[in-house]
Amino acid sequence: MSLDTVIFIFSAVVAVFGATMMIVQRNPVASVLYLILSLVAQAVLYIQLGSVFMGAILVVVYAGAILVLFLFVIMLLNLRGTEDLGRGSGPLNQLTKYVFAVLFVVELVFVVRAGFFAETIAVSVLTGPPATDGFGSVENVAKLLFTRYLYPFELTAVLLLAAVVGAVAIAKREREDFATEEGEAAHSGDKPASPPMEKVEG
Amino acid sequence: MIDLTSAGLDFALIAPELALMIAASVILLTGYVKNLGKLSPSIGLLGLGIAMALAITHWGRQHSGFFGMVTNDNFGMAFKVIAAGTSMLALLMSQRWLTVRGYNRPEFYALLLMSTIGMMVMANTTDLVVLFLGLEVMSVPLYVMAGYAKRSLESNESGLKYFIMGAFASAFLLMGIAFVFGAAGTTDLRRIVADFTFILDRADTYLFAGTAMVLIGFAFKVAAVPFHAWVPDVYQGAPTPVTAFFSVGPKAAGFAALLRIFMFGFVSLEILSQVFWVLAVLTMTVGNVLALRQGNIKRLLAYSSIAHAGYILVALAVGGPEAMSAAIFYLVGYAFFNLGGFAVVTLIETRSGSKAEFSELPGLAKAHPYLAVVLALFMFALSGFPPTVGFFGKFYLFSAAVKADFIWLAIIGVMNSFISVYYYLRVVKAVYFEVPAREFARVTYTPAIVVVLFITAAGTLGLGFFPQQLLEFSQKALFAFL
Amino acid sequence: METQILTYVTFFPVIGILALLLVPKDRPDTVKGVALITAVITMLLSFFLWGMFDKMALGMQFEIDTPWVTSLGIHYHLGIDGISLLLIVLTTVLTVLAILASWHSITKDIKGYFISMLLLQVGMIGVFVSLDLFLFYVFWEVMLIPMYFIIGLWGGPRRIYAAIKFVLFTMFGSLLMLVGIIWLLFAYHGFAGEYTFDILKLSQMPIGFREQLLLFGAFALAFAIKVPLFPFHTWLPDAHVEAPTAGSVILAGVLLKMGTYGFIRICLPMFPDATVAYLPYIAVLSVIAIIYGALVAMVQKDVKSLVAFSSVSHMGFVMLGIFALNLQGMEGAIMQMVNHGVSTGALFLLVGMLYDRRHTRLIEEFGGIAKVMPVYSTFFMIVALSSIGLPFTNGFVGEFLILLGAYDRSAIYGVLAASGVIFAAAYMLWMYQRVIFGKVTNPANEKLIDIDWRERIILIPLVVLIFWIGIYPKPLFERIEPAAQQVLLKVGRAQSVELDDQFRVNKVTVVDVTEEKHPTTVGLNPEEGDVK
Amino acid sequence: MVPISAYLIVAAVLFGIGTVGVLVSRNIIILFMSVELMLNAANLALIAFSRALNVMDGHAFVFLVLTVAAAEAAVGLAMVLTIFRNRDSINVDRYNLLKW
Amino acid sequence: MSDYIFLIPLFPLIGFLINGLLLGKLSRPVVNVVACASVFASFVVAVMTFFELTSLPATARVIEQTLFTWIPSGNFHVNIGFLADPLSAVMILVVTGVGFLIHVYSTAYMSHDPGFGRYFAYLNLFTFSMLTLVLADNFLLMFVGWEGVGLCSYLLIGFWFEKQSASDAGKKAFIVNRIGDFGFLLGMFIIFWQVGSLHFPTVMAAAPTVFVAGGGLITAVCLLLFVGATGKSAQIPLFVWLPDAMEGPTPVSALIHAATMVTAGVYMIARTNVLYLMSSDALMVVAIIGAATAFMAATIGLAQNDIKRVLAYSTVSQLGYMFLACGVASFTAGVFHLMTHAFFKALLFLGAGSVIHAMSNKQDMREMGGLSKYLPITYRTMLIATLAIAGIPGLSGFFSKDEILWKAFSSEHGHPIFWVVGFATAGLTAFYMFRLVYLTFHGNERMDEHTKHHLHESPKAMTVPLMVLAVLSIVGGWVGIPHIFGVTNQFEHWLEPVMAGGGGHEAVSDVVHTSAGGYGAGMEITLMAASVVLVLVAIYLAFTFYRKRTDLATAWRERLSGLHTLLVNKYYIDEIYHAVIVRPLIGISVFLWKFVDVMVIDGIANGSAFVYQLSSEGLRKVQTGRVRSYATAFVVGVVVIVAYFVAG
Repeated sequence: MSLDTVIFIFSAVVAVFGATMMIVQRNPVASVLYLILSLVAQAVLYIQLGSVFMGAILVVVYAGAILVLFLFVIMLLNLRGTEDLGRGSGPLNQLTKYVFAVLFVVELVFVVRAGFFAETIAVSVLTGPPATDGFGSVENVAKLLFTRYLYPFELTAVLLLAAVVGAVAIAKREREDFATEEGEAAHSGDKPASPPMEKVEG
Repeated sequence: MIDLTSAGLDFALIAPELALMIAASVILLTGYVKNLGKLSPSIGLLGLGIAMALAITHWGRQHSGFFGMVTNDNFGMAFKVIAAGTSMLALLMSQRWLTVRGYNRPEFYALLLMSTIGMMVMANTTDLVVLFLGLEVMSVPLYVMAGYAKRSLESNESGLKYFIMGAFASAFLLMGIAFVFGAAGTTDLRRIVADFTFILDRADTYLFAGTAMVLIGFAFKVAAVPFHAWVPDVYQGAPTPVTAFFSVGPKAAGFAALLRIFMFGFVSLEILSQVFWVLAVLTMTVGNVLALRQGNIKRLLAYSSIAHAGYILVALAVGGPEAMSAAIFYLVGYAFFNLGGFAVVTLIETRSGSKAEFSELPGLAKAHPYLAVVLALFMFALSGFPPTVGFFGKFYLFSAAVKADFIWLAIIGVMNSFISVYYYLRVVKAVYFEVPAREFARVTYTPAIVVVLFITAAGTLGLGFFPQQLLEFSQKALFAFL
Repeated sequence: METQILTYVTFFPVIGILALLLVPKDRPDTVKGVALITAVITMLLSFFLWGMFDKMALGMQFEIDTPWVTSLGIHYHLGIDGISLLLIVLTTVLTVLAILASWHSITKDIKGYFISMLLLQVGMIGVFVSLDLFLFYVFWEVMLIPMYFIIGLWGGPRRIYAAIKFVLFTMFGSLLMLVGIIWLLFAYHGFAGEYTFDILKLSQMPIGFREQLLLFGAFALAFAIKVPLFPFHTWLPDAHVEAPTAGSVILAGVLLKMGTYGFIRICLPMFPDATVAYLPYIAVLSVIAIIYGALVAMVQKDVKSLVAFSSVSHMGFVMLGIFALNLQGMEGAIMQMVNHGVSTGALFLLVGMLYDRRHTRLIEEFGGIAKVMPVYSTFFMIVALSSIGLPFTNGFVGEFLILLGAYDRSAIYGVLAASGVIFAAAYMLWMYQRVIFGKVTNPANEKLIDIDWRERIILIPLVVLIFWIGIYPKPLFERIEPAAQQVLLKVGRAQSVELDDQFRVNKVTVVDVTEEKHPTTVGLNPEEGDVK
Repeated sequence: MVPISAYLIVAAVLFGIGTVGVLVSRNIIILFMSVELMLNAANLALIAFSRALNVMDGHAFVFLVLTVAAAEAAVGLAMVLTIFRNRDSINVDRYNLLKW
Repeated sequence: MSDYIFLIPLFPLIGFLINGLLLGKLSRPVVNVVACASVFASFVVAVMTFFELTSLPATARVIEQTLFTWIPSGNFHVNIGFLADPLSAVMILVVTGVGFLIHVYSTAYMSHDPGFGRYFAYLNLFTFSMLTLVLADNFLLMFVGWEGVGLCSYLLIGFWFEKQSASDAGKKAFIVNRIGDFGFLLGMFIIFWQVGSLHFPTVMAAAPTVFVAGGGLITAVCLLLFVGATGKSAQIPLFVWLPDAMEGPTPVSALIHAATMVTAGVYMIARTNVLYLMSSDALMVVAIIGAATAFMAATIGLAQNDIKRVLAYSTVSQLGYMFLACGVASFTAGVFHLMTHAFFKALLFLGAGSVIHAMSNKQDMREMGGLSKYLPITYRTMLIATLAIAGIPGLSGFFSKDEILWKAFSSEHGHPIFWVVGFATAGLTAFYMFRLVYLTFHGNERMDEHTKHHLHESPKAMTVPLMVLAVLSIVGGWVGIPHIFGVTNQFEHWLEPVMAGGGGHEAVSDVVHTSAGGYGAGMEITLMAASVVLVLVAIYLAFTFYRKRTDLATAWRERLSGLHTLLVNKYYIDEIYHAVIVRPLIGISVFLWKFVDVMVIDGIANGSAFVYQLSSEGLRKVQTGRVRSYATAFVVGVVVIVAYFVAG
């Protein structure tokens, strides 16, 4: 059992463990942290697969940025898992959910294993052909991104712009709204949850 | 034979998208400048108009660029035109509604344009990666637009639900693409088609699993049963003009992708026909049956849109150029009368305190005879009465089915449209036959909405009387289909 | 003029509709005037048609055939033969009378009412003139919408239920017909390599026996519901009882004929073998309808539903005549279509006049009307007699020929159907006695005013028709005979039948009509149409 | 030597867990994170495949997917913000004004 | 010059149109004149026709005239055409002659009725239809007249439509007639599809070749036609309408329900005698029905108290005689009796009418009596008629009836039993007729003072027709004095060309009619004598019961009370029909309507709709609004689809 294998098994276990813990937590903060854990473990797997750059990106961008955003929101809303979520859906309901989810996993695993056993498959039983030098290096990723994947890369710009605009449009407080004349009449104040607000709204 | 995978960065290929992007940016930049904000709808219209024009100019030409990531063909152009047209009408509808509700802010139009960009991107690519990104570019603004009326709990909820389900679905789509990639080593459909048999016997399980999940990803977008559950809630909660947009734009884009992938990419998987057969039947039936007892017009139209997706899925089950052009024909017709229907609902909803419930309809015929007539027209079109385009579309669709010996599918289809007659007539009944409990609060027309009503009505009737042009359009759209 | 006359006859009402749209709502008299003038002009056009019709010529006349949707071979193909001619004239005349009849009885939203009336007329005439299946179907469906509104907006208390029932029943049948039409389209493409909906061309195509059975079923269901044939008739009483007078007149007078017309124009010529195969079942159903309708009519409490059930009975006669598959039966059936239009139309008008005065149609409300409204009673008597088929009234000519033909097809049909004649007398006279005869018991009836000139003007043409057709039907027969012969000749194409010199179709065999008998048979097999 | 398919299996399992998370967690935040997890699982698969096929397109795709994930996260969280303001709850099941 | 026959029906039609269209606009005298004149005109034409026929050689006594084609449909081709031959000549003479008299009579009888215009319009219409019936040259046109007279009888019976019983009776008459017509129709169908024509001469000529004599088909034809006859001529089982028909004005009863319409059946059978002669079975049936009806009706007549009902049943009975005659293939005798009966029965009804007129519309004989001194003319004329119907030698009834009896006995289709029945019936007839006379005109006056005060002889317009008819009832029979009295039977001789041997086989006088079933003249004399004796006895009995010792009548009534009530209630036949036919029919109809229509068919339609609604409601519940359940549905879909893909 080579070091490779050990690392793999270890990080795989961690990844799965982190994921599992994430979904069973009541406190969102904790589950964010577990997710970060899982991501880091995945980053290790990336690196094992020779994708150093993406591994780094995963840690930096994902764990570092996106999940922090989650944390930020959680703090903003001051959620400590204190809210009583009430009874979940009934046992039978739960059961079906788990059953089908598990079934799905089994299917995926079956698919993978089927590929695993197929002789003619390109995805070789071993770690595949020896990695060409620079496989997964920054340069090559960059090359790809700015040649072949230029167009999608540009699209992500549009996507991000849309996301930013959208996020602002949604999350922004009402006060400094731009609104036309009739618009002003329509909304007064910004305590929206209150029923009278709904009336004006409706 | 032109090189379909040329590296040329020919921006003419993506001219419409660029036009829209520019328009969107202009809106965002000028939007909050004093007094320029009022212009943003017009700017948006302008951009859409230009985009449409550019798309039309590409009609008949066919080439590829950006390392094969972008491929222009009639099919793509057709859907670009549909997308642009749809969002034009949606834009015209939305202004009034937003103003009344106090949400008339420039970024809405920017988002509308950007989501249109997404549709256009989806329309003219053969690469799954671009397809995926296009889907996201389309969806993300849609999530926002659904939740745009942020003081309305329904709208919040609708946005959130749409977002959750959308993200969930796109995860599956992504997984699917991953598997396809794993099987084929590429994400370009043309490559996959090129050595399909090789791929098939090299990694069939991956390919099958991948295809399945890709299919699911888009089945979600076109709201095929059982991936439809979000539709009624989202449609009901979202601002009505946005709902109108939802019910046509993303559906069209989704179908564009489905046709592209499964009528071109994986066309040689004969298993598809069966799956689409089942999906089509399920979707039609569930949609219609659920619509029978709805008390809210938007919800009813939501279910009806599910049913219509079912009709179009018939084309996918049938396959072949006939069916595809039938699907395109139907989508165009559907765009007209469905948007028209929503336009009327929007108009009704601009009255204060309106939630577009059935109980608000009685008295409409008295108060606004012409509006009532138009609404009735759209309802008859939806239920497929001649001489509306709704009838001809169904006719063309089912004739394609019959031609390919899917007689039972056709029969189930017509039986479904028989069921649908009942609930569409319920609307007409409410408008004309039922006596209003109280005085019908009058609606105020705006030029924009009148234009929308006129265009949609004219399209619904005109194309019904003279479908020839549209037929040719939908057949030419498949010219050198890639 | 001559070349496009059918277009004019069919679409002239549209001009009226456009004119009506311009008339302001608050000018009811103008609205009525415009509507009436339109209808009258249309009627005159149809008379002109009658005049120009060449009764010697076989086949279609005044044909118009211009491509409409080329890529699917849909043509704007119009043309008429004697059968259509009669029905067109009947339609235009009845429309005029219907409009006159609604002069005072329609009070709310007059404009919309007359618009739907004219629209309805377009649909009806269109069905009778179109020789393109697609066109036929379009008109067939279009006509539903105005009728839906006429019943639903200006009808009686349960009008909404009736209207929706009417539309749904009709739709149900016609949708299967649509599938059949599409099937034919491709079958013909497979046979002749071109797409067409041309009824004449399609009826040249040999079709395999199993396909014929299925297609006949698809079409027959649509038509049978419209007729309405026995088990599908339940929409009729509701629709009639709830519809306004004019609506009932058009419904009974013309709409029901569209079903039988469909049988004659489409089912028989296109699916001869299936026709012969289905013959016994349809004949039995018709006989049931005849007797059933009469019996049920006998115990109705509402005059209108009584007349409605009587229509079921009469249309049963028509169906029986058609499926007697001989000249007498066919011509009798066509005559009876016209007769039923006239008599039943008149009956509904009469009932309507009573309703306008008393706002009830329950038989027990009346009695002794003859005392207060002698003229009315006389008209009623004449119409009732024509409806029970008294000789020298129109009813007799048709019924007699139908029974004659049916008897030739099978004595049993003849005997049973003829018994319907007795029941007809029973329910009609009993109703007449209870409504018209006796003493004026109900004080509400004491000071009813007899019918005025407008109402007489409505009724007199019908009475004239009743006696004209009853005593000198020759002109009609001359015009329908070639058409009827054509239809029977087409049926004669069937492998399973042979025609004698009198166009009597003698059944030879049904079972061994199979594919190999049709070398050129096109066979899409619907069974294989499932998942593939 | 760890076979590629092992990585794939891990990816599959993670994806499954993500699915379960979406299905069972009533906390909207956790639900989002489950979606993110699913995306990541897909990414892992992509990486594994591109390793196996020895083509780097997978990496580029993953890069793009990360931006997508970011965008979605932004929009989603914004929505959570709004709805929480209006409803004072993060329980997904409570968001059921719209039904039937 | 034979193209004027169409005038015969035309005149009454014109009269009808004038009176009908100008209803209420014409003054009473004008109406009367129009009505009577039109009938008289056609009477004149009828006479002319008659003489033209006589002018022709016996074999060629046929005048045909075709007006225009009525129904041309393929080889089915029917004309509006008329045919005058000796048979129809007799009929038109009777119809127009008696008809005219009754019109005249009516002018006075209806003089107080406000609806006189309608009345005469109907009456003319009837005359028109009846003439069409007898002059038609084909079955279909005959059927026109056939139904036409039915209609008129409906209208005239229900003339006083405000009387429930009247309109009921009218309806009953029409519907029962329809049942008969149903048979007639079917008969026509067979004839057409066998012969290919409905034209009388054609059919008669073709029949022997087309049909097998005695075959089932011809029998069917004859029987079906006979069903029509039973309806129209009130034979068992369809005679029930005639007594009720007495609700109509009395002249109507005289014209329609005694003299003319009811005899249409006899005429039709005589007209188609060729067919009947080809089927002895059919003849047998006709004879049996005829005899049975004759006897049964006579018995009922014994116990009736309404003067018109007695006459009605006597009419039924006499019609039975006629059918008996036809049934024994002696159509001549049938027609002969038809004619004589027309005279004396019309007379009887008119007399009864005059009595009722005088009695201020009372019809119950128990309230009459001793009227002879108030109504001398009526009395005498009615007495003559009574004698005639009773068959007192020398009067018309005697000859016709005894010819029938003799033929019933002697003809090769006949049988002594028929004779016995006829013989008994003759006795009964004499008895109840004299019962009528005694109760009405003799004995103490049982009417109340008020009525008595108004008693008066009817005006000339009524009495003159009575007298004319009286004369006819005496001499009417002399045209048919049998050979045994050494003269030619003029009547038989006249009808000979029409009868296919039926009357002809013993027409020529000098042929000794041993051919008549091998009986000699002696036999005929004997039977004749026997019947005369029987009649005299019957008259004596009536005299004793209702004149001398009325107590006896009551005594006998007591003794035979069971039988009496049975007769009074006409064997309960109406009740039976109602219970066995009418009631169940209504029941079935209601069942069909309420159950089959509403519950089954609509049940299925609405039921399926309901099922859809229900499933809609059910499925909606799945749409819980919880996004996680949507996700679950999603995953289910995923699992299934992926499995499907991967597996296959």
